[in-house]
Amino acid sequence: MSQRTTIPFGPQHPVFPEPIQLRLILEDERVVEALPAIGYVHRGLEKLAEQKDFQQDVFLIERICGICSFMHAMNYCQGIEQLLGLAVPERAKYLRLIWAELHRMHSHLLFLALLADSFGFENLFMQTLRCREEILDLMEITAGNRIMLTTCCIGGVRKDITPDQLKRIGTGLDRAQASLRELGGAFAKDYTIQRRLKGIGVLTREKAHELGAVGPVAKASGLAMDLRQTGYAPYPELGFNPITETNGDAYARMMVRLRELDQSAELIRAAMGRLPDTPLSVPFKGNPTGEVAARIEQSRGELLFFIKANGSKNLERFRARTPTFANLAPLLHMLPGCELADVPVIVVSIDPCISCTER
Amino acid sequence: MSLLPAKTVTPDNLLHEVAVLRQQGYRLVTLTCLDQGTGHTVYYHFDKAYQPLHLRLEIPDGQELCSVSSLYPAAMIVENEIKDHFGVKFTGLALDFQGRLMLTEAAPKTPMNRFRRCGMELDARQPAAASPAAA
Amino acid sequence: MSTRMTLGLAAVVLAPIVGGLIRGLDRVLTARLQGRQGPPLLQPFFDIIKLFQKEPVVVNRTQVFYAYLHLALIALATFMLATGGDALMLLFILAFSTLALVIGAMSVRSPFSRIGAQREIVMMVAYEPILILMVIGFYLANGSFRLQSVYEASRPMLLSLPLVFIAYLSVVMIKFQKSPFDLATSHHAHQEIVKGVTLEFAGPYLGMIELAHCYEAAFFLGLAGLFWATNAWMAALLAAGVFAVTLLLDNLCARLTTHWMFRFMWTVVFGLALTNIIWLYWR
Amino acid sequence: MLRQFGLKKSPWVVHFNCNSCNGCDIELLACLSPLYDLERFGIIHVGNPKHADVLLVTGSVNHRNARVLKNVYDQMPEPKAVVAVGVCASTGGIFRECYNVLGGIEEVVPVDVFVPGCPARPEAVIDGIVKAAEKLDLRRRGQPVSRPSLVPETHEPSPKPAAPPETVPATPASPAAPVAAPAELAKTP
Amino acid sequence: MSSIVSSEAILLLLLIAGPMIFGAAAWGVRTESARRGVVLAAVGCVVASGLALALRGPFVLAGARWLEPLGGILEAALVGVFFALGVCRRMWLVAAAAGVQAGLLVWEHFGADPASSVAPPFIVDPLSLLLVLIITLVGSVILLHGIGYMGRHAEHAPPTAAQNGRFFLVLIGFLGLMNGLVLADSLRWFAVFWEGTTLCSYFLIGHDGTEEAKASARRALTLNALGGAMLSLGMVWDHRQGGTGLISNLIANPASTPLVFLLTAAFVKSAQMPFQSWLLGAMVAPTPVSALLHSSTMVKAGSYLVLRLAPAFASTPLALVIALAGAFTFAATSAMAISQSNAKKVLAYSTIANLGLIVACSGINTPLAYAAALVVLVYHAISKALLFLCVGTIEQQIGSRHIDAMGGIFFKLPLTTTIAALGMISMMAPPFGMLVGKWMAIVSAGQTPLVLVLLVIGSALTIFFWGKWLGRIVTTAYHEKYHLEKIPRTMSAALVVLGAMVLVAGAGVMTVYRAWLRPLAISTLSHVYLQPDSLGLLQSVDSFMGWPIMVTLLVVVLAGLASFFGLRRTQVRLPYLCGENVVVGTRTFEFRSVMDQRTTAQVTSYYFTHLFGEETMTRWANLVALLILLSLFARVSLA
Repeated sequence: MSQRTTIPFGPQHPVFPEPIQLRLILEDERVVEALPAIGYVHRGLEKLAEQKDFQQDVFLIERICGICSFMHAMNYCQGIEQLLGLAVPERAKYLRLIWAELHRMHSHLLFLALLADSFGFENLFMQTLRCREEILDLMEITAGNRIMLTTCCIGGVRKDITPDQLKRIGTGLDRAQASLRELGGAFAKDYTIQRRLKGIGVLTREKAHELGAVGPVAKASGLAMDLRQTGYAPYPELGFNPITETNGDAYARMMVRLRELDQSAELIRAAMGRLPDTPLSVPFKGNPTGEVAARIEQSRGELLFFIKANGSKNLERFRARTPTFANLAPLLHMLPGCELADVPVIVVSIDPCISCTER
Repeated sequence: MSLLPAKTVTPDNLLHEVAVLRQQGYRLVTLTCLDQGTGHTVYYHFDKAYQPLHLRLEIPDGQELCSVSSLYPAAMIVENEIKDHFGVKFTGLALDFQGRLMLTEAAPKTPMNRFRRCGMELDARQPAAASPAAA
Repeated sequence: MSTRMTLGLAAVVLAPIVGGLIRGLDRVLTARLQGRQGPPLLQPFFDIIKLFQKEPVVVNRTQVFYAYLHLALIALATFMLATGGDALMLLFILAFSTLALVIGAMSVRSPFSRIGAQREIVMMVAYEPILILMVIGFYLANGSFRLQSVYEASRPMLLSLPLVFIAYLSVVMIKFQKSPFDLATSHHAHQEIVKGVTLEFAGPYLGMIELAHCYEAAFFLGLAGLFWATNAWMAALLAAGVFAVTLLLDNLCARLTTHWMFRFMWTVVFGLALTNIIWLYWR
Repeated sequence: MLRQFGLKKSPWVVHFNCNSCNGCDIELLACLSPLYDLERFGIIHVGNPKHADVLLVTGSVNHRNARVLKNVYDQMPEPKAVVAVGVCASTGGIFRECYNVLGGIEEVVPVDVFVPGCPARPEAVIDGIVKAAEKLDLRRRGQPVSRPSLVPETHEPSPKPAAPPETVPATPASPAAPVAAPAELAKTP
Repeated sequence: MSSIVSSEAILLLLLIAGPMIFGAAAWGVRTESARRGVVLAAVGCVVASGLALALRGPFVLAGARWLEPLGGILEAALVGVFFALGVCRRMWLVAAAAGVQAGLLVWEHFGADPASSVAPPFIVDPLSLLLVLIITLVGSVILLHGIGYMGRHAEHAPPTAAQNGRFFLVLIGFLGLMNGLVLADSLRWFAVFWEGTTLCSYFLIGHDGTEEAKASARRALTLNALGGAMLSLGMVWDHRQGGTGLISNLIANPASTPLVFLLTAAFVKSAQMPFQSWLLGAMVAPTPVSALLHSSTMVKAGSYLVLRLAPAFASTPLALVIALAGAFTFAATSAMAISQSNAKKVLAYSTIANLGLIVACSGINTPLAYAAALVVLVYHAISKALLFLCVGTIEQQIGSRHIDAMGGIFFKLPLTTTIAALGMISMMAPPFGMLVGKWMAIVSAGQTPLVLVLLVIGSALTIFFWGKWLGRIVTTAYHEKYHLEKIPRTMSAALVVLGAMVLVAGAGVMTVYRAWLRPLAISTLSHVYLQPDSLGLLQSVDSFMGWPIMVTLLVVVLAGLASFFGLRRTQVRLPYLCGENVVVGTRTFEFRSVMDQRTTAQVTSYYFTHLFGEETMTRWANLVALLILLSLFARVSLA
């Protein structure tokens, strides 16, 4: 009889909001091997996107993942716009930025809440979710839905943000940032949290690069890699610079997101201050043709859509490589050697979105 | 139709080209597979300092493709996915999921193929709950 | 004898009611600390009533014995606490009660239940010495191992055993499964081993365990009251203080790991209790 | 007298995410938040089917997770209820035509309450659980409990797998329930 | 008068020589069935004689004068055997020890004052009677089990194994030696029996003839020969200081130097740290040997000597060191047991720990502690013999001693497993004797803080290894079929008898204590009894009532049985495996995993090898134990 413990971790497991299975092999409580079994959320969305009209696809692709839905739609629209050769009006670019950053904020707050849950800090979980409701309110006010905004369309945006709503966004951000300051203090300085996060799930800079880590996971390992610098939206104009940490552990990954929250709020404020007065969208005719690899910095990192269109209203191929897909390999690298109690912390620390990963 | 600006490679020099890119500090973003009817096109997307670089590779049906997971371990997952979705076989996979990464036994086989409905003869509406009992 | 018997039986009947109220209060106050409305005060009773209405579902039939054993022994311990029995024997019965649950959890081959059970054993090993040292402290202060002597003592125990009392606080934290010690099971199962020890107990058997938790709540707060047994009000105040501290710490801490807990208990807490005991010897 | 407090006042919930895009999941998490506070109805999110009374399912069923959903449902002790949260769980939603999607969770487990919405709002989710809890109590008292169905009557029911011997036979429910009777559906505000 | 004397002499002869005769008969007969008959007869005779002695009650039998020189001759012969063994098998330490002993014998013979030589009496007092009862009752049950066990053992034993005949010769004869050891008052005869048990142990450990068995046997012989030399040294020293060579005399007029030598010998025999290695190695022997020699009787010889000498060192500076040595062994070996995965080694460590507890209690030297030591002595013998027999039975059935391999044996061996679980519960839970003993020990250690802390740590650690093991063996799951186990009737009879003994003796622990052990303790330590502290504690323990626990357990069993049979088949469901159970058949612990493969979920026990690793811990603990032992010698000057 072997001296090793074999347990299934998931798919139905309370610390994972989404179904994924890790087959863990342990010695006492130390993980020696972790293998993932995925496919519990695989729908076949890429195929469906080929069967539907490319304009309908905006709604479908928004539902790749509910947490960062707007950014999926935005990336898809940008890809199609590139194929059609459309120049999106400036105001639409700014509005997209505002919604995208709101989405990033609610996603990061959700991450913080889930992280607090994974190390068993119920109070912090509750307070973070409360703070997140502020952001959700802002999205509901501006778009009419808390999660699925559906405001992005090919050629621009579908809906404007009125001056009243802008004011409301300002006060909402104030409130969110105020409670974020308190929460941030707790997250960053609490002894028990540091105990659970520091030195856990370390990913060195070299390994992060080799395994293709993206987003906050890469940034926490010291790789200053953020596609917002490439200027697909007016980020450079607003003085955007990526946030990095150096330690590469779960704590660093949390700190990156914590700091990005403030950064996003500031980006939204700056964008609101410079909102140009142009039409919301440009009309277009015809169907797209050609191949494009569109990329965007989603809240979890680099999102890549490969779109191949052939001039008909159906796409020939739609392929999504979501950030969690890229972060799976680093995750599997981090798990062996940790304690069983740290498994949820490490898994949550990459902010996994299995729905994205499996489409 | 404007194709993605990409360098064309062959299955023979693929590993060499990828090794060169790895040497130059490129990051493997992902692989994309397209069904061309009689074969598959596989794109290898790379990135270095926000500059994308793509490799295009054509393989006829039935030919096995060498896995790049020896150079980029993370490629293992996407290669398994392509195996699931298109039936393209890879040699030298660090971990071969045997076509069961995303799909299970009751699911249609190689559903992403565009021109061939390989395995699609299976009824997609068949209840899956029956399948574990049958196993 | 007969009055003590009545007292003991009254405690057995009343303890779950008091314990249930304590647990209800715990949940309400926790919710308020988190800015929520929280459940009704009587929620633990609703839960238990519901659990007894559910279908009994087990993984194996022998499991039922352990649920009964767990409940019966904790009731017996409460009985002994009220009648002022031997304090050490009380602890052994308490340990046996926990052990019954552990063995019940081990007796199913459900992985999370087993891991939880083994963690529970580690926790027992971590807190048992503290409890025994506490009783030794009672003995050194009173010259008897019987709890009766604590009730009849002229001087509150707290004055002789301040450090032991602090050590006892962490034992209560462990027994109530509060952060940072909620390792083997927890009410809100958001943890790596799901519900740990109680995972495979369902329906009425889970109800029994919940009832036993009510006993435990009353028992351990009652034990805390012993540190000031000379005055009923002070005892109640002390128990309330212990309750408040567990509540606060639960809301201020993340869950830590088993290894941390073991090291902490066997160094810091054990050291505290031991210092107090040595001081009592030299006094 | 005390019996009536049981099931109605303390429905414990287990959540299984089938094929959801996370939209409904995060709204479920929002239900736990101080703003919506599930616990004020005595509802606890237990992670374990053995302790649960209500199974919340988000997302449609696919080939791989159908067996998991069935297992989770089978492991719950009677009386139990199932709440389908969101359009995907109800009918398959936007993903209905995907090759790996079997449809709504009705294909695998009997559903007691459908909560519409894409995603379903937290208020609607809470309402759904409370409605399910009322059904639980009725079921305990042995009263007939109607089960709504979104499957049209013309639709040929998919062949359900034969129940394994250890499965408890489902509590009798009137099969001819009105299709998606409005009263049975929690409405989105 | 003479008839009475002779009847008592016959009784003692029956007790001491009877088993040896039966052993010789078992050796002599040709067929296995005849041997079985002889062993059964031996069992009957041993039990009858033990009970007869108990009925007769305490007495002193003055021996004849010729017994003393006979003892000298026997001892010389034994020393000669040791020397020969040492030389032939190249165990130089044994040879050296035998040489020293021989020298001492010669020196004593020529230097002794012939007038001081007395007729060696045999004493039947409550303490020796207690030991005789343990030896005869528990020992004979083990013999009974041994019949079935050795019948099967022959099938799997290596070809190098010795004959079953020789095995039973030594095993049965050993009972006689042991009886003699506890009844003899003369140090000379005590030493003869003492060396005899060492020799028996050597043959029995080496029975299987494998390299490991041989090495373990050599280690046991080496250490015990050194212990024997210590015994001789103490004996001669006593003689030189004008002692009469009688144990009772030594107790009445204690002299610390011989006392310390005798105690060291006792420590070796009862495998106290740092001498524990021989007992651990002895676990390679067939299970009846482990049960008889290394748990319930031979190792008890050491504890018996300590208990016998307790009045001599009570309230001397030696007492504290002895208590400390025992308590340290208790705590350290309890910790080491946690990291063990070999079931017999866990039992061995637990045995050493409990012997340590007995030694510690003897050192605390209050009547309550002494009574605690007696309680542990009695109940440990029963429970541990039971556990060894169970493990032996299990090992023969499943072919492994690994704790983790014992998951689910409930299906295959329901009877053995139930009894084993009972044995484990009796080792750690109220109201069984072991826990009562531990409880008394902690109560009585209240005034010796260092000992107390060690006892507290040890008893907490005890829960760990028993708990995890108990949980493992009672594991059952899901509609698997229970098999009726097929084990020889002698084995199941032995298990049932011992199980019943555990239950009955467990229920009556307070009765036994009040009726027998407490008076014995008080009379032994009458000079410390009068201190008010010990008086109060004694009373506190006296008022303990076991019946509420018994009533509770009874209620639980009844309610549990009602529920057990009340559960419907459909209410037994699959375990929680995150929803990925394989639902087909009874393979309930399998889940679907990577690539939809079936994988078995399993959880091994925690061993905490990084905290309680055997090697590092042994090194440090031996060092500490050695220091404690040296300080025992250092204290001689104080005494």
